Amino acid sequence: MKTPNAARRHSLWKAAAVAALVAGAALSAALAQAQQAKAPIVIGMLEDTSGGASFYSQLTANAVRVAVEEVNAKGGVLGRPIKLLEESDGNNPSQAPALVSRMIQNGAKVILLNSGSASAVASKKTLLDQKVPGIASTNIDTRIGSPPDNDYAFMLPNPITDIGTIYAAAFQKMGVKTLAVISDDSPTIAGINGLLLPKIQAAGVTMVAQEKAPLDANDVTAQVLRLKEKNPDVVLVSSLGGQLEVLFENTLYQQMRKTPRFSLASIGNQPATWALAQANALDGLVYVASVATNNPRSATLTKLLAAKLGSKFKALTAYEAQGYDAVQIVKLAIEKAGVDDPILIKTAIEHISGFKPSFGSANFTISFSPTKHIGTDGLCGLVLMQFKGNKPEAPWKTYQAKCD
Amino acid sequence: MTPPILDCRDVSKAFGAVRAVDTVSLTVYAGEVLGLVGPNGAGKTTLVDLIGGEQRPDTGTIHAAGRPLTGAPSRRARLNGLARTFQHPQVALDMTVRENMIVGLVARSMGSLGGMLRQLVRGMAGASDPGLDLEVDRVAAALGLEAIDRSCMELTLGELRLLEVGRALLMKPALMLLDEPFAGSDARGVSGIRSAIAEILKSGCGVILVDHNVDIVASLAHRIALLNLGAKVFDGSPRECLASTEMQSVYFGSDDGQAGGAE
Amino acid sequence: MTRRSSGLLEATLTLAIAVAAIFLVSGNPYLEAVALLTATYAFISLGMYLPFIMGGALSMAYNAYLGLGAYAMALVATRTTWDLAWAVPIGALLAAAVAVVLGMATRRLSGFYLAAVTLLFGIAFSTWLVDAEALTGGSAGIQSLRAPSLDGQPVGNSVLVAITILAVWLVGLLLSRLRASPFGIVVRTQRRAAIAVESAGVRVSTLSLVTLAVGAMVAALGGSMFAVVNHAVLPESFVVELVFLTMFMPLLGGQDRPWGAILGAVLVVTFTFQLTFFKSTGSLFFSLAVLLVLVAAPRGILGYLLLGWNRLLGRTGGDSGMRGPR
Amino acid sequence: MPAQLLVSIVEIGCFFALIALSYLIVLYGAGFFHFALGPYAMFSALGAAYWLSVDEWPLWLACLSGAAAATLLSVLTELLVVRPIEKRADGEELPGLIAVVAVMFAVSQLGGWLFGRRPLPGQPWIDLEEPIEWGSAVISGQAVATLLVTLALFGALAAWLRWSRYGQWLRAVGENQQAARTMGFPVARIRLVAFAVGGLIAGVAGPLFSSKAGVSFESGLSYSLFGFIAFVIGGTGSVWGPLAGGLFLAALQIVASYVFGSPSLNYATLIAAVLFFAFRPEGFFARRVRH
Repeated sequence: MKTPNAARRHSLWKAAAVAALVAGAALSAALAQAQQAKAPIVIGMLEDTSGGASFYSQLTANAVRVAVEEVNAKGGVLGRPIKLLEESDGNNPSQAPALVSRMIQNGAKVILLNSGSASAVASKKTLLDQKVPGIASTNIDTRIGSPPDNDYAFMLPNPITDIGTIYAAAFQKMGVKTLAVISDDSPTIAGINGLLLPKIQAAGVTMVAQEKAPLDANDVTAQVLRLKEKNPDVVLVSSLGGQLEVLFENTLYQQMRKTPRFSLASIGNQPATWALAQANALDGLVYVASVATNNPRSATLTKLLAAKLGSKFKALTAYEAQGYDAVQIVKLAIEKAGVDDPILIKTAIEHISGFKPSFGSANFTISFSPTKHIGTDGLCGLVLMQFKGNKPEAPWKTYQAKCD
Repeated sequence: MTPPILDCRDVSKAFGAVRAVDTVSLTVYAGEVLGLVGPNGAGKTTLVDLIGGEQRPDTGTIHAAGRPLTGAPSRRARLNGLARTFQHPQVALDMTVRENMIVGLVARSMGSLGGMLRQLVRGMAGASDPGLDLEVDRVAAALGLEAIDRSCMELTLGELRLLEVGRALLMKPALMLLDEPFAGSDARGVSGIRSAIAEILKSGCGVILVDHNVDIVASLAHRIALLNLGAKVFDGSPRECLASTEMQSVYFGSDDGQAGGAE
Repeated sequence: MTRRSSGLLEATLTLAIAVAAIFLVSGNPYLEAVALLTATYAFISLGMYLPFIMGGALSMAYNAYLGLGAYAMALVATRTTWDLAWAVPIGALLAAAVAVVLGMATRRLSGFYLAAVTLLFGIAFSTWLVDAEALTGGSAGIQSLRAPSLDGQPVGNSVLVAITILAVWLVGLLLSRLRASPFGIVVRTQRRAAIAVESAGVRVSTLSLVTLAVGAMVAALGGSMFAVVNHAVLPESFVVELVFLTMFMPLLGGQDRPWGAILGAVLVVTFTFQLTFFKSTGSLFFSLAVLLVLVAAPRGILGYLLLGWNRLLGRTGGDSGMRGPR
Repeated sequence: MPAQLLVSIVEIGCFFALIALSYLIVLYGAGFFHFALGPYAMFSALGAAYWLSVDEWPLWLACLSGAAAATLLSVLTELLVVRPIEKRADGEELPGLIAVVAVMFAVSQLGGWLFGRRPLPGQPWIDLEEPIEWGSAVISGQAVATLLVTLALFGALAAWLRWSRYGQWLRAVGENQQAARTMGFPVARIRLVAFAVGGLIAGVAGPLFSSKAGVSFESGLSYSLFGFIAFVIGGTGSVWGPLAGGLFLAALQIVASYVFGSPSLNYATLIAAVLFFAFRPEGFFARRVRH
C-alpha cells in the first residue's frame, strides 16, 4: 500500500489536472473506506483488440462482459455491482505490465488476463509487486501458474504441457515417428513451443523440420514446401490462429494433403476464421477443443450467449467458456473473502476446489491451493476434435484423454 | 620572382563531344586580379570548377602556390588556399547571414575527422568563442553587409553574393575565385563587389574574376584572359584586350549581356 | 541578454521541469512506466535530431539502434557478471558502428532512396532479432534481467526512471548547445548548401557519418535504459513502426530546439497512452496534427512559444535558434 | 524448384507490380515519389474487407468503394499536402518526403480507426470449387484473377499513356514542370490526374491481393516499400518496367525464403535494394538516372 507521502504526491498530481488518468491506489483505498457498500467492485481485464491475439481475446472479452452483466443483474457480489475495466496491449507483452498497474491504480482488485500468454507471463511480476491476484482465463503457457513469482498468478485452462502430454500419447498410439512444425513468430507461440515440443519429443517423436512465418506473411508456400521435403508422418500447426493459420492450412492442404494435420486450440475455437479456408482445406485437421458435448453447463452457457450476443455468437468455444468461468471464480472468491481486498481475494481463490466449469467434460473440475495455481484437475478439460466440411465434426476417433 | 599562386598548364575538359575547356594555361600572382571573360558557354565556369576542384580535368596540370592540385577535391583546393564564390549562390537560406559566414571561419578546423570530433565535443561542452563573432562582424562591416543576424531569405541577390565573398574571405585564401559576381546584381550589388575586391586585395591574395561583362571586368582586372569555345584566345592588359581583334571577333554579333545567370 | 546567460536560463529551466517530472512519477508504478516509454521515445527522437532535423538526412533505422542498446543491456545482465553500467557504452558503440557501416553503404543515396533502404534495414533488423534465437532469445526475447546494484544494494525502478529522465534532459541540453555551436552551424548549412561547405574544406560525407553515429548512440542509450527498467527485452518493442512515431515528434514539438523532440514525445504518449478519450484515436490525432503542422505551422509548438517569448522580450531574431527551418 | 513457387511468385509479383505502376504514373505526372500508395492499397483492402464482413456488402460494391476511397485519398494528398508543401520547399526534396511519410502514417491510422485494428480477411474475386491442378502445382481462382486484372491494368495504362491526351502530357510534365508550365500545359490538373490514377491502381491492387492473406492497418508500410523497390528495379523507362521489377522482387523473396528459410526474405530484399539503388538506380528499363 502507499505511504501518506505518496498520497500527497497524488493530490498534487491531481491538482496538475492529469489525475483523470490515474486515481492512485492510495486514493482509491481512501475512497473505498469512505464509501458505503453500494460502491462497485472493480475488476480489470487485459485484452488484445488489435494484435495477433485479438482473434480469440475478443471472444473471451465478450463472454466476460456477458458474465459481469449477468452477475450485476442478479444483485452483484456482496450486494455491490461489478465494474469492469478494460485495457488492450495489442498482444505486446512489454506494454502489459504498465496497463496492469494502470488498472490497479484505477482500483481493480482482480485482473483477468486474456491477451496473449506472453503478456500474462510478463504481468506476473507486476501482480506480485502490487499484491493483486490475476487469473489467466484462456492463456495456456504453463509458466503463468508456475514458480517463480506466481504467488498472485492463477490459470484456468489446461496448460500447454497437458496438450503436449495428450499429443505425445496420441502420436505414440498412431505410431508416428517424425513430426514437422510450422508456427507464427509471436512471443506467445515461441513460449508455447518451448514447453510443448519437448514433451512430444520425449515420447520418441523426432522433429524433422520446424518453420516460422511472420504474423503478416502474405505467402507460406516456401515454408510449407520446406516441410514437405522432409516428408514427415504428421504436421503440427502451432499458431495464434486467425488469418495466418488459415493460410497455413490452405497451403498444407494444397501441398501435403495426405499428411495428417494437428493444431493447438486456436483455429478450432475461432469459428469466424473457418469460412476463410478453401473448400475442404480443414478436413481431417485435429485440434484441441475444451468444450465437450456431455457438459450441461456448456449447454446453458450456449443459450445465454446466443441470447445476449445474437449474430456475433457463432458457436460455444473454450474461449467464451473460460472467460465466463473466470468471472464466476472471481465472484466466488470475493464472496468467500467477504471484502474486496486483493490479498484476501487471492487467499480465497487458493481455497476454491471442485469448481464445476462450463468447459471440459461433465465430471471435470477446477481446484486451486497455495501450491497449485493451475486450476485444472486432470486432462479431461481437453477434447480432441476433428474437422469435416470445414467445421469441427466429432471427437477424434483415434485417441481421447481420460480423467485420472 | 615568387612563384604564381595559381599555375594551370594545358588544362582540358570535355563533356561528351563538347570540349568545354581546351588546353588552357593560366597564371595568377599575389595581389593580382585576373579577369576571365568570354561569351556564355565559352567555358569560364567549367575552368573555375576545374581550379576549384569541383571537377577533374581530363588532361593538364594545376599548381597552387607550387603544390600540385590537379583534380583535387574542392576540399584540398580550399586547404591549398583557394576560396571561391558561386555563380548561383550556395547559401543556406533558412539560416542567418552570420551563420553562413561562420562556416568559412570554422570549416578549416573541421577539415579532418579528428577536427570534426574536436568541434563536436567543444560544441556539446558549450564552449563559446566570441572571437568568431568579432571576426565575422569585422569582415561583414568591411563588405558593407548590415544586420547580419537576418535570415538569408531577406537578402537580395547582390547581398547573397557579398555574403559568399565574406565567407570566402573568412577562409583567409591566397587566391579567390569570383564566379559571375555581377550576374543579376543591381548597381548597389556591383559597387558592393567592387569594394569587396579592393578589400580582398588588401589581404594580399590574388583574384580570378569571371564574368561575361567585359567592361566591368576590364575596369577591375590587371590582366584579362579571353576564352572562346573553351580555348584561351587572348591574355593581356585590359586595354590591349578590349582593342584586340580576338575580342572583336569573339563578341562580334554575340549578345553582350544580361543572360549571365543562364549559363 | 547574452547567448551565455540565455544558455544558463535554458539549462536551469529545463532541469527544473525534469526534476518536477521525476517528483510527479516516482513511487507510482504506472506513471513510472509511462515516463519510461516517453523517455524512450524522446531518446529515439533526440537521436534523429542531429542527422535528420539539423542535417537533413532521413535515415530511419533507429529502431535498430534502440534495439542494439537494449539487447546489449539484456545480454550483459544475463550472460555476464559485469556491472550493468558497462552495457551502456557497449550498446552505444555497437549502434554507432552499425550506423557508420549503414551510412557508408548508403552514402550515395539521399531523400526517398535513403529513407527506403534504411527502413528496410530496420525491418531486417527486427526480423533478425526474432531469427537469431541463440543470441537474442528469438521472439520470446530475454527475460528477468538482474537489477543494477550500487555497492551491493539493488537499485529500484524509481531511481532508474529518475536517472532516465535526467539522461533525457542532459542529452537534450548537449544537443541544444551543439546546435548553436560551429559544428551545429556547419551541419545545418550543408543541408542546403553542401557544395559551399565542401569547398570550404569540410568533407560532407564524413560529417554526415559523424552525425549518424552520434544519433545512433543516443538512441542506443535509450534502449539500454528501457531494457534495464523493464527487466526484459522483446523484439516487439523494436519494430520499425516506432520510427514513424518518433520522427514526427520534433516536427510537432518544434524543430528549433531539441526540446521540441521531447515535447513531442510527451504529447504522443499523452495522446496514445494516457488520455482515455484518445485511446483508440491517439495516433490518428497525432498524425493529423503533424500534417497540420507541416502544412500550416512549420515551426512546431515550441517554435511559436519561443517566438512569442522573444516578441515579449522585444528581441528580433538575434538568436539563430529562433528562426524557422524553412 | 517446385512449380508451386512460380504460382506464388506470379501472385505476389503482380501485386508489387501494380503498386510500382502507381509509383510510375505519379512520378511521370508529378515528378514525385508517392510513398503513401501502400497505405492507400491497405485502406482500400481493409475498407473492402470491413464492408464485406461486417456490413455484408456485395463483393463488387465493397471493392469499388475501396478503390474509390483510395483515389480520393490520393487526390486529397496532392491538394492539401503535397502541393502547398512543395510550393514552399523551393526545390528541396526533404519537406515533400517528410510530408508524404506523414500521410502514410495518417492513412494507416485512419484505416485502423475506421475499420478496426484487427487484421481482416479479404475475399477471392474468382472462387473455384476445385482449384486448377497444374502439374504438381495448384492454382487458386484468385491467382488467375490477380494475373488477369494485372495484365488488363498494365495494358490499359500503356494504351492510355500512348493515345490519350492526358496520357501523353503526363510524361512531358513529370520531366520538367517549369518548362511544361511555360509551354502552357495545365500542370496542376495533370498532376491531379496522375495522383488520381495512381491512387486508383493502388486501390484496385489492395482488395485484389488481400484475399490471399488478409490485411491489417499496418500492412501499408511493406506495400509501399516493396512496391517502391520493385519500381526502382523495374526502372522508369517503360510502363512495363514495374511489371518486370515486381516479378523480379517477388521471385527473389520467394526463392530466398525457400532456400534459406523465411527470415531471409527481408535480408534478400535489403541487399537487392542496396545494390540496385547504389549501382543501377535507373533499373532495368533506363530512362534517366534519378538521385
